[in-house]
Amino acid sequence: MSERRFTLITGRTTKQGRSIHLGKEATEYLEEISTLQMNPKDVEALQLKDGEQVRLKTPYGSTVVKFKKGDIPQGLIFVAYGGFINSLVGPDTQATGMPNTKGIEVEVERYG
Amino acid sequence: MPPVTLRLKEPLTGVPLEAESISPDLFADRSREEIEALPVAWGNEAHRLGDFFQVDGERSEEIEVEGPIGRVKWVGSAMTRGRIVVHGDVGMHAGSYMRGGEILIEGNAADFLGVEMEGGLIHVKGNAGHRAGAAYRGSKYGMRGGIILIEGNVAHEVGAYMRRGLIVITGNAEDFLGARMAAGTICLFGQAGLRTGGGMQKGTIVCMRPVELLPTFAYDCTYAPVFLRILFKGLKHLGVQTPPGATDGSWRRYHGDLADVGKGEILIPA
Amino acid sequence: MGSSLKIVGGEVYDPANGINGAVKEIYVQDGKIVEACREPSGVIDATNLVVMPGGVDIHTHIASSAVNAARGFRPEDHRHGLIAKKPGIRSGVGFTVPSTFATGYLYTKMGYTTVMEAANAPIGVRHTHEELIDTPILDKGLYILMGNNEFILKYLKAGEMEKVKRYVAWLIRSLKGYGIKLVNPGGVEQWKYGKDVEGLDDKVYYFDVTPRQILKALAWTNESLGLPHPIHLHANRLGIPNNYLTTLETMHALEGFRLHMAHIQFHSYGGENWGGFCSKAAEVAEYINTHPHITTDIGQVVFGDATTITADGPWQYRLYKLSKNKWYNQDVEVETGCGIVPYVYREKNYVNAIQWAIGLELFLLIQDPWRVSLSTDHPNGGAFIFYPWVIKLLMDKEFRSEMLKRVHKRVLSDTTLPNLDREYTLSEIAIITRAGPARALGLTRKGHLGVGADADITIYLKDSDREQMFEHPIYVLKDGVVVLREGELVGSRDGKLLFVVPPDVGEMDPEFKTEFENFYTIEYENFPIDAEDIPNREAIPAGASR
Amino acid sequence: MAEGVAVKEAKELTVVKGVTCPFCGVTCDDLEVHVVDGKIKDVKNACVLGKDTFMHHLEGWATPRIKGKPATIDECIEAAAEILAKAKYPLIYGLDSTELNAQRKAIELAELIGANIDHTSSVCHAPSLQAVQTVGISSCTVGEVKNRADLIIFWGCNPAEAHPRHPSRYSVTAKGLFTPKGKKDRMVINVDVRPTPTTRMADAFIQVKPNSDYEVFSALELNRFTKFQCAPMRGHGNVVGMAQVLTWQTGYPFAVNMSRGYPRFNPGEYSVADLLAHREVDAALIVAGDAIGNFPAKMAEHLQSIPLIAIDPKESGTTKVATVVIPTAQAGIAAGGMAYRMDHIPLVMKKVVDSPYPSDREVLERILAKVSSMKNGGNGAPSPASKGRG
Repeated sequence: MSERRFTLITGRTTKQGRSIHLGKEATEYLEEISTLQMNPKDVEALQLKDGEQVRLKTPYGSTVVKFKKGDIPQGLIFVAYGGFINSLVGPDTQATGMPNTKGIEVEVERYG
Repeated sequence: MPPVTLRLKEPLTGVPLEAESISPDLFADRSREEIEALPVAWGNEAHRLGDFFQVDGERSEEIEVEGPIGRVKWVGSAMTRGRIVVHGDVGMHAGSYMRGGEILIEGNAADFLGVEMEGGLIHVKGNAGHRAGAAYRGSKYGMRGGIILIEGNVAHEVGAYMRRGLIVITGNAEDFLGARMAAGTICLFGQAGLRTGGGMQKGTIVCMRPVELLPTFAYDCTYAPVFLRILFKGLKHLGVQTPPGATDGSWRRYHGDLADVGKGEILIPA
Repeated sequence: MGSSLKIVGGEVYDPANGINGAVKEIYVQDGKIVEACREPSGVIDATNLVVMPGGVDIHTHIASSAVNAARGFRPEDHRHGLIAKKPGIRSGVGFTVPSTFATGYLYTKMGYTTVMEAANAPIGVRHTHEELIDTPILDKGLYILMGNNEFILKYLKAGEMEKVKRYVAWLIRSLKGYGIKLVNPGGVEQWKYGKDVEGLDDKVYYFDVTPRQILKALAWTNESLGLPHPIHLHANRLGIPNNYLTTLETMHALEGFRLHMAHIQFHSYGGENWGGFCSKAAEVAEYINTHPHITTDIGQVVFGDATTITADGPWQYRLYKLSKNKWYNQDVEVETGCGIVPYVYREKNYVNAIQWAIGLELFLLIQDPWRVSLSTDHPNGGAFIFYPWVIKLLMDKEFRSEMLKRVHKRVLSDTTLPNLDREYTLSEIAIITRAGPARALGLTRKGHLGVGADADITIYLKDSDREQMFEHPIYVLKDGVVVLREGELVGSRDGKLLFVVPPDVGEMDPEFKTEFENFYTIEYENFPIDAEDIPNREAIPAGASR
Repeated sequence: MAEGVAVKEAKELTVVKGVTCPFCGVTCDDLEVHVVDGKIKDVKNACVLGKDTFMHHLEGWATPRIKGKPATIDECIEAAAEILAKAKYPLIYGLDSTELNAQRKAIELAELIGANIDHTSSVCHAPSLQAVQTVGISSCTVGEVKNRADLIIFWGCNPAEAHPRHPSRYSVTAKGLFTPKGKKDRMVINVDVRPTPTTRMADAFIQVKPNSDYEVFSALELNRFTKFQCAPMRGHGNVVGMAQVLTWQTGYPFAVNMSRGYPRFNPGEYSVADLLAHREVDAALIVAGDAIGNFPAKMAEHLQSIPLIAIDPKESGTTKVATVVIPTAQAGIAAGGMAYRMDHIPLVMKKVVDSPYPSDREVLERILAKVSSMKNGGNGAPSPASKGRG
């Protein structure tokens, strides 16, 4: 299987919080916010190899990120707060003012 | 009395127009010139209604708006009588705080339709946005009376905090339909989203299709409530066709939300 | 400056100087009342008008972390009373918890020029100052909550009264406060475990001290520091049936000390339970009448919307359970707590109607107006903008009778209000709204129109409808400058912070810094507030220790 | 290091104590900043995030420019004022990483130009703020947690990474009056959809399904058994301060509209995300916050299609595309002021070094003065359906 649906979780990480002070163009920062964490079993199921990239897709857009194995339940993926997931998030706030950035359904596929 | 007709001179694309002056209460006794002079707010600028709309007719409790006016907000807000027909979409807050009369929207209604309305009828042929018939943030109660009839789909928190009145949705609803409802009735023909009736205290939500209930709702019984037959009969008068079988079937009654007062009911076909 | 003006032809009510309606000229120079000035640059013709000192509110909640929490959690409240911006006037919103600019304007529009913010957690005082800076026109002071302060409880447990004294002086000096406030002494500390104190001799967990000890210790401290205002007390058992017994016991326990009983209406209840709820205003008034060391404000209930805001956490939990309205609670480290519940007082609800009547009974039964101040405990009993309505009730027996016909009939049987014929005179109103509170506060330049007083002056149109009269002053002068004319705000200006400089009673012990940092979560050095951070201020020296 | 240099350094070392960290809502006020020759050489007591905030405050600095071309600060201020004075429905947004007086000025400017004003609370904590407006909250200051709490639940938050000193100062190992043994006096539970570094500090971990918090909360009624307090872990900088001052000046904590000359509040309409998604605003001023970098693409798109002013110490997604960029001194480091902790406690932020650029407050003050001479905001029209006393 090369394409699967996941629930995307976002949040702060230490690395993201530290590297942001180096500037938003800084390699460390960009590296951190463009890396996806995935359960090793999911990695296997998608037949992903180290160094490969994945494409995330929602009805609103898509983005390409690196992946790494992480301590995270199957079916969830995690990306640190930052510009990379912006294209996946829809504009509707359900009249709360907050776009829905937690628990978004995304399609994940191997890229390239 | 022929209606007053409003026609947008140029389509609005950016900054929204706030036009609570589009109300039968204000049009009823005014000449065309006086109607044109009614105030509207275009962003931070004060303008005249006539700057944006071609006005035809005068001194009427009936208003026809050639739409779409999806960027015109507060149409018919707080009106007490008369009738507004919008041929097309309407912007936010249409019919909010409304106390009487009727608004017919032939297109879609944006968010905050009929919020905290107290009486009258709002009929939307298309879809309605978030929080139709609900409360503005902080208010203890939403809609306090009257009827909202939506032939299309609705978004989130429709009928939330409702205190009295009736909302009928012939399409589908997104999440939190009737959340924290205090009383009143919501009748949903289509599919409900998540957390229907969450935090509900009293009131009735009728869902004509199976719905996933919160764990804090408990099953009571299966029965054929008389009031539903009366309700459906009433809907017929409003021109709403009830789905076949709905009028004579039996219903499963659940009560909740037990995390709150818990005296609300959700009815689902058995 | 150099500005001067005279007010001529007005009927002057200046009870502090024994002037009761005499037609008299008033001269103002450089913001102060003067004997006379040659060629004043302005003249206000007050012929047929009534001239009084600017109003002084001894107890109100207009600015604090708690008040701001109430604003933020009650957006529905602000759809009333919108104030649009105009040149020189900032915008704002009402209603029971108005925004800061609106607060300044609304008090001014009612002829008030000095107000006392009644409840502030020490760690939140810096916040209060920032709000007060944004509260225009008015002069302001603030009371600091101390009745549940864990340092004070700890010193009391150890019997170290001198330490209490030094600590209180340090708090007032560090925070630029005006006086000592106690709210449900001991009870708020108990609330941190979800409990309350039942009476004056209940022991507070861990500290093993009683409300009685706390009361006496702070009353003694207040006297020995010579602070201008007595301790300002929100007594135990607020709002609970039969609490009048605690109220009487509290006043008795503090005999020999000056004492200000805040919002005494909420403390004058009889009945074993809510079913038997009744008035004990007569008993409480009788005690006050025979004990001249006590001053009080009423905390009059006004029908309609209110927001209850108090440090009395356990009471607010009870009210939340009773009213089923939304509830905000914030426990504050080391010091106190805070609870907020919206509430609606209804004419036809017998408890609310009796509460309304009790307030009026107290106004009418306490004989010495100098010891009674008008308050609604804003916004607990209702918004301050309804003071004029209360004044009409006090001045107009006929109006009271009309109201008695409207409210729940149990008022007729369970209170003495229907039998009270007293009507306040204009002079008495001048006392309970300005001269009296200023005197109780020890503010020698406020509440009167004698030479040397601050030229805060309100001029009213005489109207037999006293509500109209007091709701719409014709002129308001602040520091000698006209800020309101023909009922309209004509300009804004900054008011001052009034703060007390306590006497030097010695430094805090060296180990205090360590203890402070162990209990608190901020640095000891970061706690005091630099006077320079408060741009407009006036230091009020403490008097001689008594 | 040559001996002479070391001596020189020692001579000119200034240690500023009791410094408040501007980075996150924990708002530690015990930092020691070592300054030599007007440059920050070291920071003691801070967490890694706080330390980096100070140590790297000069990296990635923005430059003043108009439409991509270098300009003086004066020219930028003039250009910004022109944009704002002309706008019919502008937006002022950001305002988390700055100090109280700058926030005050931003609100005054919003009032003057009849703008919408919103800040980062809106896109991070809007639902929780609205929950408080609906049912309230039972909460406490962090010192209560330190002194008294014997059970801590970290629910859907990750202080180990987002608020690193929260556990040691307030909630896990902190020793307080009734918790003298620190961690030993407490039970710590972590509830989340995934294990995080915070999980390692906890005695127990409860994993819930994503988006199921509502159901779990519904089933738990915490205060039925004992006294619980709940505190949102507010994030970035001085976002709480902005909510505070906006509330006391306008009555509302976020999503405020001033287009009619007085404040109105409506999340879903005047909130930044909705204003942009509906493409309603016609100009924007972003102060001390990166809107483009953090917003869903559709919203960023609209921002890029209107005149956009960015006031920020550093380059960001927003400054990259802004019409006018005005760099400023970073609040809490190169500009003093006040900040609020996550529990609404105000603290003074010190200025520890100078900056060649003016403070946010000064820039806003100057824009305000310029705009003020150009126009008066708000039309004073009556409110739609504003009702009398109910």
